[in-house]
Amino acid sequence: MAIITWREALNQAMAEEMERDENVFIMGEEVGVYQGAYKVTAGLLQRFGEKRVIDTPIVEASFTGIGIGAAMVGLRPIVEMMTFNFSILAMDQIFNNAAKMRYMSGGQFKVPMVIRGPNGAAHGLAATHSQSFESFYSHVPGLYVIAPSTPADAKGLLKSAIRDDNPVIFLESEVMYGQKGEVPEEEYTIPIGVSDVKREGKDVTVVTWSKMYYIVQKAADELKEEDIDVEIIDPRTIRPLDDSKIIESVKKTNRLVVVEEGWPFASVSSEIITRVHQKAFDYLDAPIERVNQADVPMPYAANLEKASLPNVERVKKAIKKVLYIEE
Amino acid sequence: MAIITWREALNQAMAEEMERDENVFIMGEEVGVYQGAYKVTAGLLQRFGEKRVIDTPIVEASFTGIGIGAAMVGLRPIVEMMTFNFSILAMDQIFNNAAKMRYMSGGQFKVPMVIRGPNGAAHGLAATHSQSFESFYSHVPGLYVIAPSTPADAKGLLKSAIRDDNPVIFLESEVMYGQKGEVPEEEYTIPIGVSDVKREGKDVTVVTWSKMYYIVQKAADELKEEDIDVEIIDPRTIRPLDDSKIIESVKKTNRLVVVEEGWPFASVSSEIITRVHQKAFDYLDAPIERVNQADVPMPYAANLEKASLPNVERVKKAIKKVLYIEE
Amino acid sequence: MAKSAAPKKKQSKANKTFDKAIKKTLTNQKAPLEGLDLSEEKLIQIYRQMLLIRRFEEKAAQMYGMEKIMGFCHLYNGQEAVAVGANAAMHETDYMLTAYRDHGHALVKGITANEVMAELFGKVTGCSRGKGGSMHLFDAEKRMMGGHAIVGGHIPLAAGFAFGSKYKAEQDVTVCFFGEAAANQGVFHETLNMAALWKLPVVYICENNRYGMGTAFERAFAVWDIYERASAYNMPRDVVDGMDVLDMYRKTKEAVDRARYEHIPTFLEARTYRFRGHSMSDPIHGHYRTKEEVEEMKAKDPIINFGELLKKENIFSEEQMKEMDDEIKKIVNESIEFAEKSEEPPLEDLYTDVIVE
Amino acid sequence: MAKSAAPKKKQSKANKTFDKAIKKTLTNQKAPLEGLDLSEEKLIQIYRQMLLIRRFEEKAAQMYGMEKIMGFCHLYNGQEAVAVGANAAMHETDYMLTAYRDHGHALVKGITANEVMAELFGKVTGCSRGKGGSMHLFDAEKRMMGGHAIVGGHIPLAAGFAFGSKYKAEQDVTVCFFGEAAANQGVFHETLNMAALWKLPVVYICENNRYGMGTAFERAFAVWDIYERASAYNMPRDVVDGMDVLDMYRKTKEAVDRARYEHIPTFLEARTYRFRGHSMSDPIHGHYRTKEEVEEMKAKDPIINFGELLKKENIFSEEQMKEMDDEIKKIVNESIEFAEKSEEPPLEDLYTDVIVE
Ligand SMILES: Cc1ncc(C[n+]2csc(CCOP(=O)(O)OP(=O)(O)O)c2C)c(N)n1
Ligand SMILES: Cc1ncc(C[n+]2csc(CCOP(=O)(O)OP(=O)(O)O)c2C)c(N)n1
Ligand SMILES: [Mg+2]
Ligand SMILES: [Mg+2]
Repeated sequence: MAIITWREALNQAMAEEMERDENVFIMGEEVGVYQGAYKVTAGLLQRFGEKRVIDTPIVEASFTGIGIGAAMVGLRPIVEMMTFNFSILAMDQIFNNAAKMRYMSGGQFKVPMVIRGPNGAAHGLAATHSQSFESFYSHVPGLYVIAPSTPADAKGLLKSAIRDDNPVIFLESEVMYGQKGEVPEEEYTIPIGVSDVKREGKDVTVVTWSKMYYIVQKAADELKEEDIDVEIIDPRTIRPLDDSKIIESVKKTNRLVVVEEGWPFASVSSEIITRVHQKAFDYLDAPIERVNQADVPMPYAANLEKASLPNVERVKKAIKKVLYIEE
Repeated sequence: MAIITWREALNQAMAEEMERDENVFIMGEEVGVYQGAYKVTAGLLQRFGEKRVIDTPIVEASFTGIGIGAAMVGLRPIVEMMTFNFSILAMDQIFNNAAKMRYMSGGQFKVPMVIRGPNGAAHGLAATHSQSFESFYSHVPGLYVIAPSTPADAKGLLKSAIRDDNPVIFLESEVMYGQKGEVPEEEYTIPIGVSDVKREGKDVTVVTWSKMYYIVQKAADELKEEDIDVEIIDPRTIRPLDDSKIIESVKKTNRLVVVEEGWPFASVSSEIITRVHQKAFDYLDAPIERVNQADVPMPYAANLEKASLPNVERVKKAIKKVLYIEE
Repeated sequence: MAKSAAPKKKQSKANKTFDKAIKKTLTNQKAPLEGLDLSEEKLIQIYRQMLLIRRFEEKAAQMYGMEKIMGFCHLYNGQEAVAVGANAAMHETDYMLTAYRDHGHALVKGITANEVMAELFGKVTGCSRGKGGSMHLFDAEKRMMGGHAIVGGHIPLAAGFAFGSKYKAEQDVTVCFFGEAAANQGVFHETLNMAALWKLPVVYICENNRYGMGTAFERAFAVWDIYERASAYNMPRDVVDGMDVLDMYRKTKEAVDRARYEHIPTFLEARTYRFRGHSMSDPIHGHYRTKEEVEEMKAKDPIINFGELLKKENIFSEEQMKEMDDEIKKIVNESIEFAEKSEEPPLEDLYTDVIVE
Repeated sequence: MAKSAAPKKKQSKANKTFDKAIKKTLTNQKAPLEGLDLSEEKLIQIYRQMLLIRRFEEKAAQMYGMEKIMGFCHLYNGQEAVAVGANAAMHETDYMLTAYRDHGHALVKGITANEVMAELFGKVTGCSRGKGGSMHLFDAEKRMMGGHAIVGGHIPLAAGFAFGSKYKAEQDVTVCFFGEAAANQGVFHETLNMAALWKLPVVYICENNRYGMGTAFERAFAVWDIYERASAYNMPRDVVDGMDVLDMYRKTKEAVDRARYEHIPTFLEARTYRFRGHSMSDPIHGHYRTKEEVEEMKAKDPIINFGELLKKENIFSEEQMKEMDDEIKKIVNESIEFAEKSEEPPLEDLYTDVIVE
């Protein structure tokens, strides 16, 4: 296995799929000449040329729509959102044209397309630039939503997403791009919609994804020293949500904490809690806890931003709460 | 008490508030000359003139942003969305400029503004025109989301919304506009963020809002004949969600069903279930059930549309399920 | 206190602008067929297509009244020359898409009356299997790419199809229709710039029927010659008499050729008129336009006028027309029967077509 | 196989377009102060404001390097004449707003260096109480209406402020700045049409610094004379030398007066240049522009050139300039001290200002 960064893993996934299928192309702001705002597309313009690595004006609605149209006539666009904060301008295109097109046309069209880019907060970007979008996108039938945590998952899932015939929202993170991990040298894919037990444990289950995964791992490491044994389930795909391993785990540990970067109200954590409540009702020994971003727009000041986001302390506290451990 | 329609109740609320405060004005597509796409603003142009009842081009992003700007400098706009389906084009304005403005500016600005119009499905409008938006809007801190069920609540809450200093999303429904109900003759308002026990009962609690309320009432009437006594709680305001009466009711009935018009995933029903699970964990005798729109885009065909939406049968079934009544 | 709702003066000025450009555009008034590369057969087909649309829409109106058709239903009466004239200039493999006022476009692109009517009835035999309805008519094989109900929302899709054609080095052109009100939406602007910048083989046809619902264009546009908007994108542009099917054909042909062979997009503004209300729930005159205006425009009926021309030129006789009309009425009546008899979609269909498994 | 990334030919053609309009715009080259209604005092103030911005930004860059400032930090070096010249034409009660490259605008609109620096440091004494940061600078009292970080998203807000002024019959004008790349966003189009249609007292100033991040304007625009876009809305328009503070003043004054007294909006394109990278994480040259180009433009430094003029006209001496520079450096250094010493927002602030209770 090679040890590479998230950024490299994504770059490899795209390059391999572009090599494999000439209908795959990349479009977005600064993906070409500039080599990507976060360098995720570095080298691709040089390798695949201007026909397939396309810089766009700053018009998220329009270039997303163009991608959808291109997908409807047989191409496989990868549309990069410089960050998902800007995808808010493309929501009509994503919901009405990408997600609903197949249904409205009675199954005549498919929209094989990936919309990818960083999601959620980085550091010091404040309210307009720090929003988490998985709750919005996973609310809408017709979309797939993928939010991996490790470079290996990212690569395997991005390759699957590019090959998939559905519109896929693929969520990354600025602060994860430099994160390293083991990635197989040989060609592989990871199926969409299969969750993963990232750490086995017997005392409590924690469900988390994307960059919160690293916080939860840290919390689990620390709790290990206190003899608390945490099981971590990473759904990897938010929609469709494979809750089978979550339910199985809760049936074993009888306790659950959900850790989500975004706001709590009507969120992915609400959905997971609802499902576990319904499907493992008799197995829960404590109310499920969740750790989310504070229910406020993201502040700029470093101390407030830090207080706003889930962190190791808050995760540990929630875990202890479901274990009824007083401190 | 007068018996008037929802449409008249809204019209009265706006006219009274425009009379009361000359900074209140209405803006939107077809609100003036055409008298409103659904005639909710009928007569207002004639009464208040072109300065205060303003027809716009079909540019949801821009006129919503203009409304926000006007609100920031002291006016009180009522922005009508012909239907909330079109508000998807204004989401950047609503989230970034309306919801976050106060926070980002450290409390220097307020955005006293109402964005109102029909939400959810009418009849035969298919996928692009039948979406429920409360799950999106209530996810975002900085917004209020109101979704009343009766004409009296609609009038009292719309008046409060217009006087409130926060941006308010006010959700109505084409199919409710003709719905009649008793409305006080004298001036009144209803506070934002206070839920209402719409029907007392002892066997099971149902939480519902907006037009699903009528379906739940019907189901409750029918179940009465089977000696099942349903308590109905209408939160009226989705955000902030006053869950106190819901919790209280569940502590009494020990059973809960949530009926929501929109899709289930990461929705308002997920949120309500999460909260009740957490706050009334020891009181629940059965897993909470929910009834939502089928998790698919809205189909056109009448039979499919009907099968897609919550209906009396599905509500009764869910109620019986939490009561462990087999049929 | 309240000012009058209808700004009369402005309107009459706007009407003049509207008419002037149309007059300017009518080139061969005296010999309209001169220099046209259309066979008599093709001319008759064009007449037939317009008539089919008219008769279809009349029937649809009736069926809506009988509650066989649900939801919104936007009729094309009066605007037939736009879609038919443009289509005559297109190849069969070219892509077409439009907004929610789409029955005419669907029919001229080759979807049968049966399939369109069945869709309006919400039957599984409809062109969108009963899932789309009036506003969302599709036929992937015929390259009828919709039927789109969010005003302006399909404009980028059109550029996407054109992008696809160019990427794959296929010579298909995309022709995208939309109402004049859509030209105010942001994606119009974003996309026209991109289409020009990237030299996409697409033709945008703005059907200016003077009203977006109840809003006269002069109350929504700071510049009334909408086709001039394309100057902001350095895109060839023209105004077309949308009541004259031959003018539509001519100008679209130029544009389609330019797109196909030179990858230059074009923006056409077709000045036309809708004879009916905005949708079936909107009265024909309403508060926003006068009966006189409607009558005046009805005198420019594109079907009657083109029929007169064919008669004058001895291409098609009164009698033949009558025969054709009977035949078309039969087709339309049969479409009702077909739609009536067709099955509703099976209930399992509720859950299919959400994703590709 | 891969084509060259930088389309050289196109760029040199675009550069010519860029320069030509600037040359055209420089009217009184020989006697730049002739006919100007600016007192010597005011001229010196203008110089001072530009210098303050320059020194402030230099310090901000340094502080960013020291990680005192977080997130994105977009500097205004090179573009000072745009905000300063425009502001000189505004009343104090006029509204100003811009995008995320907003330090200069905030300073010239009267927010103190202390408050801006404290905001960049995320301190409670900052102009947005530490909650907004570099991209979201506000001062309601000074009518500095932001600091907006979604490209183009503030353009409708500006029309809203202007709408408010007109509604309340107040004579305030709104001046809204944005980068040239924002002129491609949909809301630009939607709003300019509305502003013209409704005759709103607003002036839009597009700061064309040739690049939107790494994208040269000629790679994003089908028409390179961006100011001509306003013709699609029948809006008065002009191109301004954004490196010449007096040209900025003159043209903005005309526009502001027209807005204030006639309710006619204007669109100005100021041709300017940013001397630094797009944001602090972007190198000065990068892959997308050449060192030569940057050097060439630096020769047009708006502060140096205006300083030369003041010297030549005997308004301000070399010595006075030096003195002023020292004073400004002191102010900026003090702002660092102020920001350093200020408190972080109390943790309770996390939950305040979400809604009005
Ligand atoms: C984004 C959006 N806003 C509003 C509507 C509601 N609506 C449907 S049609 C229409 C008028 C459109 O007029 P125009 O584009 O001129 O087309 P026409 O109906 O005249 O063919 C409106 C406002 C919509 N469908 N989509
Ligand atoms: C809607 C949106 N898309 C993308 C971005 C990311 N972004 C920030 S600045 C910028 C370039 C803008 O260029 P321009 O408008 O010319 O302003 P300049 O930076 O040159 O002052 C981009 C792409 C954003 N903030 N908002
Ligand atoms: Mg129209
Ligand atoms: Mg720029």
